[in-house]
Amino acid sequence: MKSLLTFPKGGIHPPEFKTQTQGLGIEIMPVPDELELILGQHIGAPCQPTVGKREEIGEGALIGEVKKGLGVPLHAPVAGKIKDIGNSVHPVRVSAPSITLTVNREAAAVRYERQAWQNLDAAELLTRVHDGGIIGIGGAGFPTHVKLKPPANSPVDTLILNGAECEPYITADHRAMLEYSAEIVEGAKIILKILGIKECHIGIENNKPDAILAMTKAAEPSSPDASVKIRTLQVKYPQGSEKQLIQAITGRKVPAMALPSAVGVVVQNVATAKAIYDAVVLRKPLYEKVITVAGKGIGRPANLLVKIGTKLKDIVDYLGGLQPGLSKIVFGGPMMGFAVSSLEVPVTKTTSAVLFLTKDEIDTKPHSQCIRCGWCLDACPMGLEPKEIGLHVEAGRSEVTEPFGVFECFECGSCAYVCPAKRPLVQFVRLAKMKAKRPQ
Amino acid sequence: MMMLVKIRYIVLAALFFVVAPLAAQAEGLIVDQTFSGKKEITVKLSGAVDRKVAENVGNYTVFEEADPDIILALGSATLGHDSKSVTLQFKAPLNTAKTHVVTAQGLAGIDKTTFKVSKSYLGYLFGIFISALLINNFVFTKYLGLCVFFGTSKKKSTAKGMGVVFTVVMVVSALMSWFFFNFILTPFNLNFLQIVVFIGLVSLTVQAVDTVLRKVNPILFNSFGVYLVLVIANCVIIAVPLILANNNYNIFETFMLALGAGGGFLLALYLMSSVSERLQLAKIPPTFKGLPIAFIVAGQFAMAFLGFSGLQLF
Amino acid sequence: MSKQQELDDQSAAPAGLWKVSTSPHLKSSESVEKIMWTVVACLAPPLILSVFVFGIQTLLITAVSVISCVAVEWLSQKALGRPVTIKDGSAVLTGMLLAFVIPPGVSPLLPILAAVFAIYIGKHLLGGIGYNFFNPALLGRAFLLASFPVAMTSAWLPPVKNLAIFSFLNRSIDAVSTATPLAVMKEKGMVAFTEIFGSGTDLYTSFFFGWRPGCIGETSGFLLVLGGLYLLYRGYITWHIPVSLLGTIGVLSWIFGGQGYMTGDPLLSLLSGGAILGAFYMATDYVTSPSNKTAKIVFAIGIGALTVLIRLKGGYPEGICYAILLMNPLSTVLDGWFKPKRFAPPLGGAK
Amino acid sequence: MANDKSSMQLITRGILSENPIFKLALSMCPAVGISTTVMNGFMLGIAVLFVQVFSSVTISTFKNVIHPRIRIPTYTLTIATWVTVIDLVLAAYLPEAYAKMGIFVKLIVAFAIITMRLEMFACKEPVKDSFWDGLGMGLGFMIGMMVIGFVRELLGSGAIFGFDVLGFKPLLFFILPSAGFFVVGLMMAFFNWIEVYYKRSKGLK
Amino acid sequence: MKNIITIVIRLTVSCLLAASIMGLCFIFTSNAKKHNEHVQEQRVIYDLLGYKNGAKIPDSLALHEVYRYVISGGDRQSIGYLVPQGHGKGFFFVNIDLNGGLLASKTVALGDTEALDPKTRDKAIEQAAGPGYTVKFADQTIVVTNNGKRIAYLLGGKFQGFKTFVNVMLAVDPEFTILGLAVLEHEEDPGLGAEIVQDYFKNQFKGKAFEALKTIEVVKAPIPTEYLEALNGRVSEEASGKLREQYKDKAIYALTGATISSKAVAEGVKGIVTKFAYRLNVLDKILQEQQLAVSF
Repeated sequence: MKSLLTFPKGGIHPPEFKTQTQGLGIEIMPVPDELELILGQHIGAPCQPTVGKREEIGEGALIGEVKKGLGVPLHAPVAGKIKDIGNSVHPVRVSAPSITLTVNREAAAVRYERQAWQNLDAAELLTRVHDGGIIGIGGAGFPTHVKLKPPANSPVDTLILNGAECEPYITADHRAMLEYSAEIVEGAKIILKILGIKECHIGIENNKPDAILAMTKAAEPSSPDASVKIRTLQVKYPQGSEKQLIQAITGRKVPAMALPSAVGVVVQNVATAKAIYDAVVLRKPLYEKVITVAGKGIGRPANLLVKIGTKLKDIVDYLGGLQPGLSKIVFGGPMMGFAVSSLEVPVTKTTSAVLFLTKDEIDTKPHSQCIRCGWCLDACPMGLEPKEIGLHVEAGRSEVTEPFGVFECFECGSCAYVCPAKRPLVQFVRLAKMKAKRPQ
Repeated sequence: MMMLVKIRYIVLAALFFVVAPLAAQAEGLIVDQTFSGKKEITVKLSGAVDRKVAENVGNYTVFEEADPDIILALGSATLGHDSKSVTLQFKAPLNTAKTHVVTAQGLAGIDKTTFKVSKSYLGYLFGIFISALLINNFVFTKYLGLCVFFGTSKKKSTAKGMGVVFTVVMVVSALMSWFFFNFILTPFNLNFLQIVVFIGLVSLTVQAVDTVLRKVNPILFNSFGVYLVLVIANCVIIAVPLILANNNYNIFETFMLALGAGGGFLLALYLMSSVSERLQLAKIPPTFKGLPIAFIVAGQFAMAFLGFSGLQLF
Repeated sequence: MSKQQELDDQSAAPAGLWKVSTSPHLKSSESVEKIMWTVVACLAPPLILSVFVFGIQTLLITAVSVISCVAVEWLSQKALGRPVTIKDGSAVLTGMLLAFVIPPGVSPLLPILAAVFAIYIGKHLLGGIGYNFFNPALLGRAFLLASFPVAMTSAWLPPVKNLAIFSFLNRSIDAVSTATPLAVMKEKGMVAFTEIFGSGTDLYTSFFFGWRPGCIGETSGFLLVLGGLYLLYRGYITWHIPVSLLGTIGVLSWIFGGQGYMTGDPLLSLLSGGAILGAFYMATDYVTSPSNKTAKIVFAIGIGALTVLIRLKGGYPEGICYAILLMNPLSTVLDGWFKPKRFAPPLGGAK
Repeated sequence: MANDKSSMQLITRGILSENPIFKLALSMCPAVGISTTVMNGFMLGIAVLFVQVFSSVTISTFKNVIHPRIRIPTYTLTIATWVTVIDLVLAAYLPEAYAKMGIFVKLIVAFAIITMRLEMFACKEPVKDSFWDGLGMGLGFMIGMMVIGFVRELLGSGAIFGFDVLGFKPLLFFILPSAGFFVVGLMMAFFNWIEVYYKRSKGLK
Repeated sequence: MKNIITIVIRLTVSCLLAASIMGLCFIFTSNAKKHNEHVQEQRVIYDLLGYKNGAKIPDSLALHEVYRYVISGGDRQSIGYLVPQGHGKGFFFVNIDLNGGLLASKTVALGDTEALDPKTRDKAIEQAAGPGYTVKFADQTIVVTNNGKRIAYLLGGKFQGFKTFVNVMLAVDPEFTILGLAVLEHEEDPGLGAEIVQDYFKNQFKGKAFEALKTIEVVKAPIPTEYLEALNGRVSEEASGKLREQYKDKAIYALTGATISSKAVAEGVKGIVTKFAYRLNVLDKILQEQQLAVSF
């Protein structure tokens, strides 16, 4: 038996909590009366609205675009009327510019037809990706068309699709791989064509055997031009982090402060591949996505296909309301997601899950002083020294934390997870990143 | 990098002083002679000898060098299996701190072979070094040089620079002081001028190191020059000549003492600096901030160094 | 409570009710308290055994030591205006360890003084848990050894006979005191040692199971090893320190411990002088040992070498206490020398 | 500036606000090393007082003829001379006390406090003020040493000035050298605390 | 240039000034120093002889210093003694070979105070030993007489303690029974080995006869209370004498926690006395044979 792929250093094994939703099929959530579309959903410059107040628009219509700088356009998820262009509650930033859309329930749903893409050239495909408003919807929100145009000095030879989904609770990608296997594989092939390369690996953690099976079938390994390979990964957090995934699959190490393209690799989430398929083959822009709603704090956990801009309160209403004992609402996974304080927050392109965690699911103990057990050193997949960063930040000496590797930290939270003193190490790192001087 | 070169020279110099007396050992019938136990002397010979002669107790006389009239009572003499080593067993425990003189008659046909048995001189020298470095560490057990110790032990780099400069100045000034003490002060009965002469020599050394460094290696000077000023007004450096004058050390012993003292100072500074880097992160009660806490930490170090007390290496 | 009710009746949930903190929201079930109390629990069996070996006196000394440590911790934290954390068990652990390294026959006043020194001066003045440089229990012992050299080197009790565990109470210690095996060996030599403690397998088994004079912590090697193995199993300590420490002591004692080279008795050196307690419970103290694995090995080798040096050439028969104290401040230095290996150096090579 | 300072002020400054041991933290070596008894502290205090006063007066007297370029060597020479004198005197007349103080009498030559007073005060001020300043600093040092010696002797050997007051030795630890660090550290903190407390109570008024 | 000259001149002047101050001080104090050291030594001696705290010292009491030298030259070694002839009468130099046979005896004209100075004394011995021989001072013994009758010997000695050397002075009577022990210098641990200076340890040696001393042992046991009281001088002279008699053949009780130091002292004392007894025997025989009129 072949030993499973993984990265060698660090990592943790948090409980998975996936049973709640992993058996539930993707459920299409009815469109609520009102959507709140945040203009800056991606990394880069936020969109400028291209529509006016009280304007009537159709489903998939362009409502915002980026004229200057890095970014992708924003589309209307449904037909409706622009109610307002103002500010909305934002999950991370407290508030952000947004467009409020009142749904027009009379309008007929748009039907998308499959179009041949094999004859198009890479540039055209790339334009379609851009026009579809595709960003890395695994969580980072980096505009995909930029990622698919790697710098000339570092040629890319491998594409990796990330189906690891190592965060506890989340099963959205798992379900997507089961239900959209063919689309994902086709999306991968589109990306391969854009990049002009032949090799694609889809990494999936061992705890999703059905997804591995489905994807392997879709990849048609027996066909002569099989370029997409399914790789089974060991269950370990943070397996889904770019650098760790690349090391697990290719054995290459992405240098500190560098992008995967430095070692000739492009990484995309499986959900992004599906979105690329939609944008290129169906010419359907990215305006809806699969999210996992789980936790003991919600009436009915589910994998939902929701429109971008759906507010949390609508989801809560749809899924049976909040449950007693709810203590924390987390956007994203429990390891790297962020807690929100309001149900007014809308779903964005990068939302992969909304977790309603009760008291017994999270740790609410106050933190104590560092006892230098060094467990965080063992847990850190990057080989950093979280304890030193924490101690320095606590002493008000954030400026000198660079030697301990603050800027290499991608905030996976492994250190804080294992810390017996329950120290908020990730928060310390974030503080340090603000104060310390970045090397060049 | 420069410091590495310097350290290498120091090590080479130390090696020279250690090896030189070794090479001076005479060759002959007796290859090696040591105290092998509390009541035992073992002699290794270059060739096989007659068992009958070698095992006759009457053929040996052994006494302490200072007491030639007191012959020590021998219990037995045993020749090893290869006939090349003799073990002398005594009736009473020997005072291994003293040099013993052994005279053997008729061994290997030689009428009379006389040799001295003492604890290895190298070991003794090394003992002085270790003593000054650890057992009687100048900072933690002799409480010297505290001002500089507390002043410059905040950063590791400073501590290292300071320690190295100290060691160099200490060795040079100690050797010079030894020379002055033995060839000028003692013969002319001017011992009461000790203090003036020693402090003058220290200042001179500092000035010389300053000038030489400035010319020869400006880079090194830039990194270490600042510490030179601090060296003069420091008791640790003047203490070394005073101690050697007190104990009548010879030049090798002086060198070892100075090297050990300097090394010990470097060690103490380095330890303290690494600790105080950590201390700066701690929440110290406000009244203890700064020197008081440094003193308490130094006290804890001194307690740990009590572990070395009574250590006798050779 | 009110939060709960509001959630219950499903009214519009106002903002700010839920905990908002940074990721990760999931944390492991380990905690400082759990670790400390587990170690304390591992130390309980040897303590219970010691009652049968030396009498009820040991329990008394341990109780005094633990209570005074906790009390001093409470007082220091109150006095310094810090949150009181006596529940986390670290003071209890210090008290236990302190009692384990002092002779069982000393006056109960001694552990109280040591507690003040160890907890207040050794720990809280330096910033509390996590900021001390020296193992507080050993610092307390060093303080006692310096202050009461006679009591600390002579108040050893011989094992009691016929389970007469109350026999040493109300008796002057002078009348019953004896010497530890290593002290006998150091002062009188191997012959006297064999005379008193026997030799061969009998010797090893009686040492391993605790039937000989010594401090509580050094008598029962067996139970201490068991506790240590449990800590290893739980992942609270790693093998690096105990294995390399005991290995170093064994090897060096074998090479230098006897009359000639390579004739020492490694097993005896490990079973006596608190080597096991030091290796599993003292040297592995998180705060005062390095965090990095390589650094841990170097640290432990250093302790082992110093222990053998002090035992054979130094002024104390046991040695491991001072060896650990001497290496403790070096853990910071070692952590600086042996940094964890980074995932990958930045482009253009390592800095 | 110093003209309006009375002799009393100069003395009290040395003893209290600029105490060489607790406030300026200079010349700590003997404070840790030999402060095991009040007597030792007193003896070394006397020696330092002597050297300080005589050096201050000497330098102040000759301040106009000392060439600024050889200022420091002159100070060193002056101090070394007076240290030699006190060293010889103590060795001759008080051999027992001298033996206890060991090398530290000779080491007065390297005390930063003396050089500092010469550089900062004696080389600028009139002879009379320098005398009082030296006296104050010397007394401050002596009192500091004696206070530390008092604590250590009382706790370490249960005696004061060699007279057994407690009848037993409470904590032998305190006559051990390493305790010197603790006592000095704790006392510094204690004086800091008094200062803070004093300032606070004043502020409240 | 002018600057330099002024600096040099002023520096020279100040150096000269400093040197003269120190020189003067040295001259004034050196004699006092010698005197005080001598007084100190005398005090230890009389303390050991039992004249404590300024008790009146009888005029008939006299101290005679005998110096021992190791003389080596060629392939021969011998022991040279400098024995006083009497107050102001100079010394005898007695050269004895290693087997106790006389090699030479000469008179050496050396003043009493001159003999105190090591350098002058060494020179005189060198002359007496003859050319080609090197001399090395070994030790010094004081013979105490009362009305011309020997009552005690004072022996100095240095031996290895637990840490460094222990320097002691011993008083023994003509039968080599120990009269007293004084610890002059030591570096033992405070509270442990340093207790060797305490009366309750030192006084245990008092009254130990030569024969008992030869096989002396150190035991690890608490000192019986009444003996302890006696050792500490808390009982009457009579009672303590009785106890001393009672314990005179017993072992030395070790200091608690400092067995090694205690043993070192016992062994050291034993070594000093046995060596001295042997040598005195040899010297006395020669003195008698040669009928040298020494002062004691």
